[in-house]
Amino acid sequence: MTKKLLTIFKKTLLTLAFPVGMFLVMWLITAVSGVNNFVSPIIMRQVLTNGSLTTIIALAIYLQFKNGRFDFSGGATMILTAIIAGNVTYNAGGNFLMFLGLCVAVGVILSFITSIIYSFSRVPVIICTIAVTLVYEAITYLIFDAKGLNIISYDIAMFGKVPFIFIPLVIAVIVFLFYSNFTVEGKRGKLLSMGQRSAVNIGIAENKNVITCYLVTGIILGLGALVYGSQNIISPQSNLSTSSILFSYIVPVFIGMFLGRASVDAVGIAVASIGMEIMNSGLDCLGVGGGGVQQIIFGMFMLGFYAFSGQFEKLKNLFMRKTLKNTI
Amino acid sequence: MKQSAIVQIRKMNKNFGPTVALKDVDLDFYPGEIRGLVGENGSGKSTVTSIMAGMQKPTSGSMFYNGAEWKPESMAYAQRKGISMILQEANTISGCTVAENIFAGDIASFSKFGIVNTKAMNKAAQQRLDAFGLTRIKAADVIDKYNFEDRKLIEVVRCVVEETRVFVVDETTTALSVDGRKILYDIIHRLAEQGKSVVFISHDMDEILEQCTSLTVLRDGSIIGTIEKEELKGAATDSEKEKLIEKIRFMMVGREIGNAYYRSDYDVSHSDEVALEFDNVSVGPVKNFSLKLHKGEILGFGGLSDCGMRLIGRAGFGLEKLSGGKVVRNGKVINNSITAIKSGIGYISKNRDTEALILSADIAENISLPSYSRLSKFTFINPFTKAKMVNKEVDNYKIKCKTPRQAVNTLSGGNKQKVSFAKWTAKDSDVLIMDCPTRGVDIGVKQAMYGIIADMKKSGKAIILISEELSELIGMADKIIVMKDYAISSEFMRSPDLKETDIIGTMI
Amino acid sequence: MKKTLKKIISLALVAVMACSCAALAGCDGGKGEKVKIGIGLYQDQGPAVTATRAFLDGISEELNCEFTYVTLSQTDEAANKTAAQQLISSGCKGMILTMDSATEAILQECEKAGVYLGGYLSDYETSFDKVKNNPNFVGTVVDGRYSGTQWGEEIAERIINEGYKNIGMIKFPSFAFPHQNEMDTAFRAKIEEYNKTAADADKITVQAETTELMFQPLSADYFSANPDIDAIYGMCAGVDFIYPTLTQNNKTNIKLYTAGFSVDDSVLSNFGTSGNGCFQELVFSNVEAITYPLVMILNKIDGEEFSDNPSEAQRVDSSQIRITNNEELDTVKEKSMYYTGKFENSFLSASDVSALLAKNGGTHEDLVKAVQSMAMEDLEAK
Amino acid sequence: MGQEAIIKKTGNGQNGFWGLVKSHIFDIFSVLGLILCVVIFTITSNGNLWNAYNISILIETVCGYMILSLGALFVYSMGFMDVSVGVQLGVYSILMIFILNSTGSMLLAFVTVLVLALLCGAFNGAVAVWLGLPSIVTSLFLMFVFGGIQYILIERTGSNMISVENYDISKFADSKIMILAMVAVGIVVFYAFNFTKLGKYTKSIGANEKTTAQCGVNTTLWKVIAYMMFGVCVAIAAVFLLARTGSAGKGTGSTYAMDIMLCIILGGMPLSGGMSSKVRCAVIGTLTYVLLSNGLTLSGVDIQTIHIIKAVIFLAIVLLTCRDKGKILPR
Repeated sequence: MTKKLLTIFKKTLLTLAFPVGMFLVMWLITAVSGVNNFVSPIIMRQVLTNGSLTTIIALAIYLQFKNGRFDFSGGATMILTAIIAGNVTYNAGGNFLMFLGLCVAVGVILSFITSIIYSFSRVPVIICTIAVTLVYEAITYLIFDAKGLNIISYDIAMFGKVPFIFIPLVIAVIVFLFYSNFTVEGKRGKLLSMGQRSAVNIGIAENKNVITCYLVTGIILGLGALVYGSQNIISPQSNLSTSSILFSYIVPVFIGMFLGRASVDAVGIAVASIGMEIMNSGLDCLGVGGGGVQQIIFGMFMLGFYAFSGQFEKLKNLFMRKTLKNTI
Repeated sequence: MKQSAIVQIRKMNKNFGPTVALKDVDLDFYPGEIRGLVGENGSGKSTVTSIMAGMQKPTSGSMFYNGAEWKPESMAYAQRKGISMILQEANTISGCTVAENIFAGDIASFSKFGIVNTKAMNKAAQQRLDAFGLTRIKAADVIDKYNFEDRKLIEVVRCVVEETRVFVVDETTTALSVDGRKILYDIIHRLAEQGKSVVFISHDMDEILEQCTSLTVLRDGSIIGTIEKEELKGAATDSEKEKLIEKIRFMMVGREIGNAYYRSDYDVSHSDEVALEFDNVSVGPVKNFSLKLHKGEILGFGGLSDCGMRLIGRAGFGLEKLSGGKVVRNGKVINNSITAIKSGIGYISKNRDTEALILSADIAENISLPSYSRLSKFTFINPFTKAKMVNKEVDNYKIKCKTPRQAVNTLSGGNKQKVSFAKWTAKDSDVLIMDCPTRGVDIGVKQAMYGIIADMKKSGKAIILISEELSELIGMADKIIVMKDYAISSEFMRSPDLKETDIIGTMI
Repeated sequence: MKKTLKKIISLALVAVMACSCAALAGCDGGKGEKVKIGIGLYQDQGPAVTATRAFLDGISEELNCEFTYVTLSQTDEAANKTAAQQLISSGCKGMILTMDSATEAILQECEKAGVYLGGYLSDYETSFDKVKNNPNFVGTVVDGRYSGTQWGEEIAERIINEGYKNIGMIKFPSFAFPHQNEMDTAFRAKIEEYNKTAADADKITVQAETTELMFQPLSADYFSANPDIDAIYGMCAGVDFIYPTLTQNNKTNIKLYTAGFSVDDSVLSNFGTSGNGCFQELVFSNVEAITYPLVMILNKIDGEEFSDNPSEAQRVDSSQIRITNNEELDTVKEKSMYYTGKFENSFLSASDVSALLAKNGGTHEDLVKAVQSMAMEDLEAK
Repeated sequence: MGQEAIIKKTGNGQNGFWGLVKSHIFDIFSVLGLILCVVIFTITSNGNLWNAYNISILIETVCGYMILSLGALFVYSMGFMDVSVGVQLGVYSILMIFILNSTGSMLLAFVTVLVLALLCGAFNGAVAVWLGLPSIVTSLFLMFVFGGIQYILIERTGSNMISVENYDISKFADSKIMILAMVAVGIVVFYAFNFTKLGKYTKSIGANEKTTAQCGVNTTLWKVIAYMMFGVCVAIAAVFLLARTGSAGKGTGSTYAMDIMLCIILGGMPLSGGMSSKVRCAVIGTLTYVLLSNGLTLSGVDIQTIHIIKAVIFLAIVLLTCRDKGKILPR
């Protein structure tokens, strides 16, 4: 029993190493630069709010990733979901629970449409989702007088703030973990992603699995839309501009996939998101937030981390001969 | 005279586009028999069994299973109903646990309301593994921990279930070592004894004769004939067996194969010039391996699939990072495939479809890929020069195709392999390292390839022939090197008296 | 099955093409000799767009004009040039653009095609000096006043009067909005002047260094760096860039004086004394200001000229609506076209605009006066 | 991709006219799409599509896209994607203006940009291999870094954008020169893609990198060369893009990365690259893409409607040209 406890302790330590390390580094840098407002409740709250949003979106992106697909339409689905659900809730005078419900419902419906188009058109998933992205973006111009969404200062935007933001976050993590670890379709999805052809031969119905997986992604994207719409003013989108959402939230996915090996992938992503937000907030405090410098640091960090984790794998292989057998 | 058939296939046709894969096939499988299916590649043996096992649908025709009409919708369905099949290629899924692999098509049965009881699944999987005597394989482990052979056995465990009435084994044994084969043979014999029907597809004639109770030969999508139990068991002596095999081969190919199947000569002479030298090479688990390959020599490598011979082949072509020693040709150290090819070495990978060929590319492209550097004059690759070179090779190898612009994946296995030979002859390589060059190739093509290899020797090329088929090594190699546990365990020179049994002893 | 699917898709494609064809044919409408004017806005939605369209729709009949709209990019000159070219290509005789972006290149195109260009709610800061003598450039009407000094002083006066003591300063970077520097300086000067005479307890502290927003919402660490502020002078668009951060960090007790406006209830219900009372000042420019470039362009097309036509293209100020209290907000809600989106609330009727044309006897002075008499008091007087 | 799908894509050696049609069905669809666009827009724009002025602006718009997508062909045929092109173009434009304004030498400006573009190409090609990263990561990295640099450069100027002074860059915006450039790049790319090792190897790398490597091809080297080839095209395109406006700002070029991808997909090329990559994919795709925007605006379609029409047409063309009939869903 103590051994088990020890492993859990070790795993927790390894997982938390990234955000804690990031915090210490940023703290040191800000302290040296004479900025003393880095360690403050406001910053911590900002880290938690932004980190929660990042986690939810990253989970949605990662769920498709994990199932072997690169889904380009995630950002567009989220934006469109937020616009529809937010405006409907507002116009109907609904409360935050209605907003939550509608977000999930619309997210699921849009994802369902995407999955239907993909599985019946049999167009390669990137191309198919690019096309879907264009359509969803175009729809943002056609509905609600192309107003987009602006509800951040209403009560229905409650889920955008600490502590309520943890509710969609926890739901998203639970849905993610539950689907991928405990459900039949989750297991099938794992088999399909690791060996698509074999799994189909064995008799796993791929279309059904794709659709189920998209439905679950729809729930998480809906939650993402809920938080995103509660925190941001959304304007209509065009020409794949939503891909920038995808690209900026994909970095925590990369990092989280690596960190997740110490424990659970979803936790890795949450921890990576928090760590990245600590970095962003630190940069904000230093006065380089939002500008070109931040982008450059962000890019450097991503490449550095990816390179490191790549080498890490090679180092590990040196000590484990087993992989040799598999390559032949 | 005997029991009624468990599966009846009537008037089955299957077309792939314009290609006819099956023509009015009638076939019955009976309880308690081990039915061998033989035929050249593309003769339809895999097609007919895979239709029976629910992997694809027939174009026309009907099937009856236990007297009722049989229309399987998927392999999983067929397996639940009692017909299961093991495919030729690896069909386990890496990254997943053994238990997940075993119950891949059947996860739902361990679930309530869509939630999987992983514990119960692992337990059930372990019970199944234990029942097959595979206690060393642990159900909860990730399958990547096990080697190719174990994975194949895990597949067997997945396919053979309580309900299984008909069990199809499609060329599985080529992937298995002697131990693995033994486990599989035990399983099929046990099933047959329990009154179940086994269908056994193999290219290995000796294996077929040993294991099967009856035999059906297919050619070009039609049944050519059946050899019943009596005739099979009747061939007891070596010469009778030889005759029977001759007869079966004739049925398969439709013409006399003759005696010139392997090399007929026993001339082991070769030039003294060293073509390729392994100097104290250490690669992976293989330590301090030294060897000289001469011009005009065919060196055969034999052993179990994981004995290290394949690593030697890859090292010879510069594909592996050496931990010690060096591979040298003409004084040049070969440390990657580029220097290897530059100094005239060619390599035919065992993984033909994933490493040796670009399936989506046409024949011409595949043949000329290594030769572009030579074809390119001031950056210009003349399409006419290229076509000339390709046509020469296509004629030379008699590659069956309408045009060299045809994609390689439209070719049969044998013709694909001819293409991967042709690209090295087009490049004019002097050293050829062949890893299982005749794997999955039918007899007619095999014969042609042996002829080509023999000609290569005559024209002074140096050849390393890595093979899992001992008869092939005995038939072709000047010197056979047997490897065991990543080291040379014995060497045999070419001789008419060399027997497989002599070699097997040093392999295990 | 697959074949049918393919057929269905092909049919669908043809159907889509045909539908769009029909839709397009419908779009053409009656052509006649209507003068086509292209309008390039840097937003594709929002109250300003709605109001601009409503205004132009309302006057198009009377002026015998037809308006085509494109969206400009705020950052991509090449895209804007393409948009302008497509307007020319579709037969526009004049263009009114809200972005000073690739202006010289666009003017070259205009010269080639004999098309006139006017600016709208933009000071054409970067190119004005280079293009003001170009015969195809008719001038521009500025978003409010060209110089920021006056507004900076006005806000300072309000703050002094209303008794806030600790003021946060937020603006956009000066490379993008140089005139916000003037507001900043004027504001600080005024406060300093007040501090000289004020008692120590009444002295006003102003954030030492103005925070610059890189077109991203204010970050939460602003409040930890400036913990005691009770009001913010947001020279930039505070509705979108400052207010969200205030609400999210529960800092709506800080009063916000900012540029920009929103028809959104979330903003207006928190204005002045209502709601959380965070918003204290909102400012917007009237879309009717587009009359200036429009009339100038139509004159050119008509081949007419004002008797007092300026010798070079002008940069004309327009009057702005400053909302400082709830009564004024109510007036705006009731009477301003910007809020209602209805042409009937416009400052200028179709015939008013028509009368300003040179051929109908208008003068440049009248025209400038028209776009400069649309302030709050004019709205109240309406 | 499914095996059956590959057969489908590469044709199965059938004879006769219908066999030919069947094996080229995807090409035919993409060409048909283009023709349909031309016909419909000719009607809906009342012939404005063909007036001399519109032809000249079409050439001007097509030029940049065409040169870029021709260059991108080498990268996309390997199955890779470069999302950094857009910001690269932006930074190059700004740098060229700096150099032109301080030295007045176009040659110096071009060479500087060319060298940078080649370095980026080498980085994209080599670093990804050396560090064992997916190529999208290096390209994302370049996107972030160049995006940041573009921002900082413009910020430093103290203005929203900068323009070329004292140098007549508009001479490059002449239709004749643009056509000349497009044709020249087109010929070079066509030659390199079909008759040199570069084209043969990039396609093989896209189809099967392992096999290509085992055929003695230094895949790292050729990846670098392919990316550099793209770099050359990016540098050339930067000149013509700059020539259009003579100025550059924070957002200059940013849309190009995604636009090129859309062009290439519209041309009927799978993003997975390989043997079905053709020069005509880039040409037809670019023409279709530019015509769609131009034609819809000319026909007086409302801005908000243009987006949805474009999206639906894109979806329809994709459904017709990229369908995969394999047993498994294509990824």
